[in-house]
Amino acid sequence: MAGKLDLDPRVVRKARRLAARAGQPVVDLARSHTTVSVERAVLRLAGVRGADPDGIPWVNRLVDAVVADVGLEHGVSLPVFDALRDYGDITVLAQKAAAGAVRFRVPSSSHAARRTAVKFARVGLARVDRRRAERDRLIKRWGDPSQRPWIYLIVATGDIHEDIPQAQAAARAGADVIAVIRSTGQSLLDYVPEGATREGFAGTYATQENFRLMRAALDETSKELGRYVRLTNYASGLCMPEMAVMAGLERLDMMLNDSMYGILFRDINPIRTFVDQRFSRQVHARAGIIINTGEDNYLTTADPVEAAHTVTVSQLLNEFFAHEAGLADPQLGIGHAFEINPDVPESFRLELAHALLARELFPDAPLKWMPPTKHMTGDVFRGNLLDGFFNLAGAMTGQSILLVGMMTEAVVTPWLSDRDIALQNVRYVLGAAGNLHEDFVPARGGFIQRRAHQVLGEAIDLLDRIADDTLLNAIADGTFGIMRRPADRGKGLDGVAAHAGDYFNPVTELLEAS
Amino acid sequence: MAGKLDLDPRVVRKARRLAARAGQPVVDLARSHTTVSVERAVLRLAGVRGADPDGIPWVNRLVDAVVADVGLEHGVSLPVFDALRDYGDITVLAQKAAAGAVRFRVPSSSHAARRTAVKFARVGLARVDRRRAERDRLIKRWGDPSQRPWIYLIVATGDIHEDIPQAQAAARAGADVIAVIRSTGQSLLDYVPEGATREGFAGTYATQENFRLMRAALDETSKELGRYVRLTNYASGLCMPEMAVMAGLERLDMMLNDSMYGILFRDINPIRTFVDQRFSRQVHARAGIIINTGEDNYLTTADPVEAAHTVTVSQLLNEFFAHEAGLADPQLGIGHAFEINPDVPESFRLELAHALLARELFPDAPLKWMPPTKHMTGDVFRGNLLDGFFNLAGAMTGQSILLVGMMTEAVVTPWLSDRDIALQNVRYVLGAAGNLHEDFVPARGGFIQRRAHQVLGEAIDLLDRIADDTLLNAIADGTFGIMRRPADRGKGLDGVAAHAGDYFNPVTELLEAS
Amino acid sequence: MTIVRPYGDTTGDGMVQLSFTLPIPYDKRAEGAALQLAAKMGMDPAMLVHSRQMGDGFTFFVVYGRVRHLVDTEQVQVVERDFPLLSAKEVNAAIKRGLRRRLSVVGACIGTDAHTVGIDAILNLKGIAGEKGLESYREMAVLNMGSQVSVPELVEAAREARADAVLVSQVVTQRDAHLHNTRALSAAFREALPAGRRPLLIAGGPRFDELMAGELGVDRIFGRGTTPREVASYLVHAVVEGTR
Amino acid sequence: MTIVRPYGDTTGDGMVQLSFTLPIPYDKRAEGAALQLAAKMGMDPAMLVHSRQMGDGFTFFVVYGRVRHLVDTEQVQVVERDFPLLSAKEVNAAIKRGLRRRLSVVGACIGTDAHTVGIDAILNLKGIAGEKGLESYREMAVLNMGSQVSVPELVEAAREARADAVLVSQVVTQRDAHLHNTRALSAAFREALPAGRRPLLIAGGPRFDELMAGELGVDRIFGRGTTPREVASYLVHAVVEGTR
Ligand code: B12
Ligand code: B12
Ligand SMILES: Cc1ncc(COP(=O)(O)O)c(C=O)c1O
Ligand SMILES: Cc1ncc(COP(=O)(O)O)c(C=O)c1O
Repeated sequence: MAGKLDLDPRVVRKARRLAARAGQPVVDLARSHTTVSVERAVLRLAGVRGADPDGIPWVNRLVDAVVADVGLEHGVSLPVFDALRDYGDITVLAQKAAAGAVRFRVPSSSHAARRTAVKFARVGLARVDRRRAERDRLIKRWGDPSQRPWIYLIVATGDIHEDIPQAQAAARAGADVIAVIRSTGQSLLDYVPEGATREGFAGTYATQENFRLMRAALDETSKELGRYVRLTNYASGLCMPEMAVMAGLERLDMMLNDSMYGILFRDINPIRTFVDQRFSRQVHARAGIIINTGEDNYLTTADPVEAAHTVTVSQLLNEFFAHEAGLADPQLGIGHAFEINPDVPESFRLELAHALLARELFPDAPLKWMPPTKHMTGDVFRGNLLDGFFNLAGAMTGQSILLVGMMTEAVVTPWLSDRDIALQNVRYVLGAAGNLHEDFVPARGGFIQRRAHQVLGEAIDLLDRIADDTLLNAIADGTFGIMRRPADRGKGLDGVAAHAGDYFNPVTELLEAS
Repeated sequence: MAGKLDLDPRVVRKARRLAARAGQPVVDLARSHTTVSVERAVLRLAGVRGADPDGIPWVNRLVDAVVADVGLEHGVSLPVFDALRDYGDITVLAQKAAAGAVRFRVPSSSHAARRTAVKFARVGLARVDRRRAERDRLIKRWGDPSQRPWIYLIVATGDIHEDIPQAQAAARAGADVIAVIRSTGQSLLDYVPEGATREGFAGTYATQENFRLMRAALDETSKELGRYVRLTNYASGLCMPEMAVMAGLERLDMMLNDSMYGILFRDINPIRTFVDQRFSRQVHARAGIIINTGEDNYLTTADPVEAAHTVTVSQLLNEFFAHEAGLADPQLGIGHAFEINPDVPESFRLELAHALLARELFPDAPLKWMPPTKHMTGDVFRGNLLDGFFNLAGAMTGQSILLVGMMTEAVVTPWLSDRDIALQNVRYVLGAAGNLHEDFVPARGGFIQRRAHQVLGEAIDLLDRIADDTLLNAIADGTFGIMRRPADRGKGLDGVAAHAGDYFNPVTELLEAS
Repeated sequence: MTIVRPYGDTTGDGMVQLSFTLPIPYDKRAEGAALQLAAKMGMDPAMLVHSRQMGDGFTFFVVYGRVRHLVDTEQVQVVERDFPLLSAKEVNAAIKRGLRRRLSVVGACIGTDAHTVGIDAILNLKGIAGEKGLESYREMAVLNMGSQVSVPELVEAAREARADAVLVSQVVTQRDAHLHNTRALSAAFREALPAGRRPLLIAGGPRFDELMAGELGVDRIFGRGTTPREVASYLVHAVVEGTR
Repeated sequence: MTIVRPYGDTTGDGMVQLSFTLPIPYDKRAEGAALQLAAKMGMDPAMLVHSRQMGDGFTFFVVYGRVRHLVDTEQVQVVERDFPLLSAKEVNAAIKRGLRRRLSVVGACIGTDAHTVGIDAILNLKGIAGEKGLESYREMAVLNMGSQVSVPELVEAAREARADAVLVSQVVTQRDAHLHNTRALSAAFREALPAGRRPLLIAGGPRFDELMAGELGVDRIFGRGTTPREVASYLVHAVVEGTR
């Protein structure tokens, strides 16, 4: 695939260098701060389970209690594992703490607490490791999809018990990856709901139990089909780190996880997001999970032609942050989308140029290719046509993961029949023209090459400016998705703290040691 | 466009040589026979108009009377123009003849009759010439479509007065060419109905008055749009030569006119067809009309992959016959179609190979590209998608005339909204990907080149066999469209006669002199 | 289960999609008119999700919404196959045993219809969907007259061939051509031959309503996706076993 | 003309297209069930042109056919624009003249809805379809609170800003989220403020039924394709001219 655009390797190296320069201050920030959700994630890994009768998880109650007593800046691990000596069971400790029966302190001699914390964290990570090994085993047994791109389908009934049969039906009809969309409100909840749920709006709550139920159902179907069907959810929103842990514990295979989506589209505080982000990616790295970044979203608010280079910039940043957090290239489901107004002249060739640029910039990443949404209308006949051209662009540019577009995009969350029509569309395009990339050779110096070079050039200019002026300022200025998000605003800021000198986090320590 | 397939010019020349060898005996046959319809066509050019109270045209009554008296083998011109001396007006003569009041003879000294006949024929051809000049003038004034391919739409209500507003609406919505489909029964009528008609089945009767009405309506719309909108009908069936004359007289711009369609799909006698064919093409040549050949039809009865080479053979034969009849390359709307089962692996690339082969074999012909019909089903969503890929293949291979496919192909003759959806489809594809051919470079020795070479090779083998065994035998054997049509069977054979030594046809004489 | 509703993405949601054109230009009132039609069709609530004016005086609409109607699967009327599906061998054996002569079949596209692919699929050797056509049955004598056969020609041929069954295909349906032609067929046979000597009349084509056989005066109608074996089995049932 | 019918290709033909899924596996009976539904919707004749089983227990159908229903365009109910469409200049002048202070507007996506593109199109400078948003009107003071704003927050902000009008957007409609949220909004404002001091309540989004304003307790609903000028003109009409 590589080489169709004649990209100059020196220019590409320069782009990466600039991305690193722009990203490093944010990494430094992330390394020197913690958040309530990072701490809760640690406790989840350490084995705290369940929720109080109001549905508030014990991890939340426990972290709140610790913070109330000693603040967040030391991390909760030392206070908690120090206190654990007197309780034995960590969930029991959480319950007592919630009842106000525990007083936490930062132990002055922290050796014992550290040792216990590391032991618990090790046990948690060992569970994650086992699930990863299990995934490898099952893929070996049942096999990977026979074709690229993998076919990625969304399920979104709001009810896990309706989702399961729909997901199974979709897998039987050809889906390689199932994503269960979350309920609209969840990303702003500062806790993770518990148990099996049936009442989401336009999506189903992400809970550990729902993860487990769906993974088990898909294992059944994978076995039946002789093909390992992957499961995706979202490590996004205020509980991003905890979602990452839950995904690792329940053998999810991919997670939507973007460095800026929460900032831009959920108005979550930038610092909160970057801190949560780094931790969640470290966990994903360990769990062997493929992340999906969210550059597609920018193109729903910004113009996909004008703002094409912001996608490239964001991809390079996402890559830098991912590498820094320990993710390997095959785990980088870098996102981009087919969102150009179909009335724009040469729109399809522009899409090809953009998609090919991503392909050639990230040759080893399993790129995720997102379908048209913004310019889908209630004209479902036209919608199915546009989705066909999206599928074709994906095949012609060697995309890795194809999120299947629905003709009813502008109307409803997908119906059963929409999914079937969409899969027929994909099957036709891949079967009839899946190898057309062999005959697709953009002319040297022609429209497609010129456009790709232009976008890369604009991306480098922008990265240059960001590197000088800081990424946080760029975000505040509306650089991405034309959303302005200052670093001192947004949700969840009160759950962030700079590390004290004695900050301790056994999970980070283990993850960074490995 | 040329050169993408690396065709060897020597091989192409060989194919043409073989086509000439296979076609020549049929030309000889056509030159030495006449038919009732050829004779009626001469009389129409000479000015016979109107029909008897039962709707049987006076040309039919006149030819029948002549044939009854002296047979067909001399042609009707000498007997008619001999008798005309006594009547003056040729339509009056026809009416008298119908009433049994005229006795025809073959004049022994035919000088005077010949001169009159030639004079009348000249007047008729002068009218055709004037319509051609008028077309040239109007195209100059209003302009040609701004894009290739031209967009060709079908109208088929059965009622000329419903057809007209639908055709005008289609032209306003972007159609460059309007074809009025004929009623199902018409091709087997051995006369042309008269007047404006409202009662066709799945098509509207082709009458001179309907031609006139529609051309006038489209002139109005052309003026309004500042773009000359072309009109198409059928020179096909038992009255093919007369249709050609009517088209010339009423300034139609294109005519469906295939050398074998009537034989294969209407079970019309092969000799009748070839004789009618040659005459009608000579008239088209004079009238500056673009013919559309019908190779698309073979693929509805035969398998489009297995029988691909029969399309190529037929195209080469159609070209040979057309050149022989005096048509120039820009008048050869050679037909082919996107009919491969969409479930066949690589079907789209096969279509590209076939379409490109036609394009490169006939670089100067305005190729007519026909949409999927056989594998269209009641699944209209999928249908619109398939039509989109058809449009794309047309754009990628530089087709000249695009017959727009309808999502309801398998359901109904097109609805107003079907046409609108189909035109939106075309507009999207041409706007978004109309220039994709620049980036479409089949790999040397790759799938597409190999397939095109294979089809051409099979075509040459088949032409070789036909040249040895005769085209008439090939047709009898079911070579084309797997329809077996022996030369001594089929409709209309009784209207054919071998020329007597004194056969005379003033129109042929003038056309062959020019 | 006997009562069901349309299904969008949740059991019982009743969701359907509808599209149509109204002969009025686009404006708010036209949208209201479209919703009125949807309401009359039983959609409630109906969402108008797309409207597009075409030319001067027409607007195309797409509507999504819930219908109130229930579907009772027990009330469904269909022409169920009321005869056993036989193998070619069984068909031949039954004819040999039952008739002691070959079963004579005459087929054609009548009227101005020239769509022979369907009837050829039933009659010709080649067949369809992996099944060979009736010509391949040793115990059948098949005459396929091709397309655009007039009814009188067909009656004549049937008489000559002493046809046990006459099979006609009708694909063009515009202005109900298929119904007119089929009625003309049955009337002609009724007129030409006494009841006892009349061949079985079978019509086929993709847009027929199989329930209309009686109304059209034929013995049986076969629709979309018919295979030769079904027809052969029916012939045994109706001609050989005389159960028509 | 007041009575019209759907139009396929001939005036009065009544033709429509319909598609839906039934929760039953494919067989002849399922086809009959699909036709039963089409008949209940008033299609006669109905042609079943496509059926496809999905998974074990569902079948998708496409039906074409004629509906008997007539559409009476005079009976159509729509929310017609009952106020003049003003230019930005006229809007500013009318506010200046009528209120003698800036007109205060507070906008938000309420509930868990985070689709801000629609409300931004109305409020932000950038606007939509070539029209600038309300922020560009000199005589308006606009506070756009963004997405996922809770109703109590919004009430508080409206009180503080002495809002003349509160504009909320609702794009997610699954399980009628937009209706619930809008009802919650109007209830909260009714509770928090006496009738005289209550701001004008305006809801907007692509899937609202504009006729439901009364039922939902808001003053006006704007649907698909609304432009800022329409909203500004309405504000003048309802707030400045006090005609709400
Ligand atoms: C192939 C085709 C042609 C070919 C026909 C070649 C041939 N020798 O048959 C050609 C190119 C010649 C042609 C021409 C025309 N066609 Co045409 N054609 C089609 C097409 C693409 C496919 C039909 C087909 O072959 N189907 C495959 C066969 C196997 O299916 P089937 O016919 O349904 O048969 C099965 C069953 O129905 C059943 N069956 C059928 N007959 C019988 C009989 C018996 C006794 C039994 C037991 C069973 C049975 O068993 C069969 C096997 O399962 C359809 C569109 C489509 N995709 O359906 C249009 C279509 C049928 N054609 C149409 C038209 C209008 C025409 C023309 C009139 C256009 C014109 N004015 O020029 C012409 C003229 C034809 C004429 N005089 O009849 C329309 C009919 C519209 C309508 N509903 O009235 C269609 C639907 C296209 C359209 N949307 O406009 N056509
Ligand atoms: C862009 C978009 C997004 C963006 C939103 C970015 C942003 N900042 O707004 C992103 C990517 C973030 C997003 C996310 C999601 N989305 Co979204 N999204 C869309 C999309 C593609 C376009 C919407 C849009 O921007 N339209 C353009 C604007 C200008 O039009 P408009 O909103 O109709 O506004 C006009 C009028 O309605 C009116 N108007 C609107 N509001 C108001 C208010 C007032 C006061 C007035 C006067 C007028 C007015 O005026 C506007 C201008 O004309 C639609 C699909 C589609 N093509 O419609 C899906 C869609 C709306 N999304 C949907 C869903 C389900 C989601 C998610 C919940 C998915 C998930 N579970 O992850 C998430 C979460 C969002 C959440 N919490 O709400 C569904 C909703 C289904 C339903 N009917 O319930 C849709 C329909 C897609 C689908 N078929 O599934 N989405
Ligand atoms: C990276 C990312 N996270 C999350 C989401 C979904 O939103 P939320 O998790 O806020 O519901 C998306 C949108 O599809 C996304 O791209
Ligand atoms: C060359 C040619 N003639 C005629 C027709 C139409 O058939 P008829 O003129 O017999 O109605 C076709 C089919 O579209 C055709 O391709």
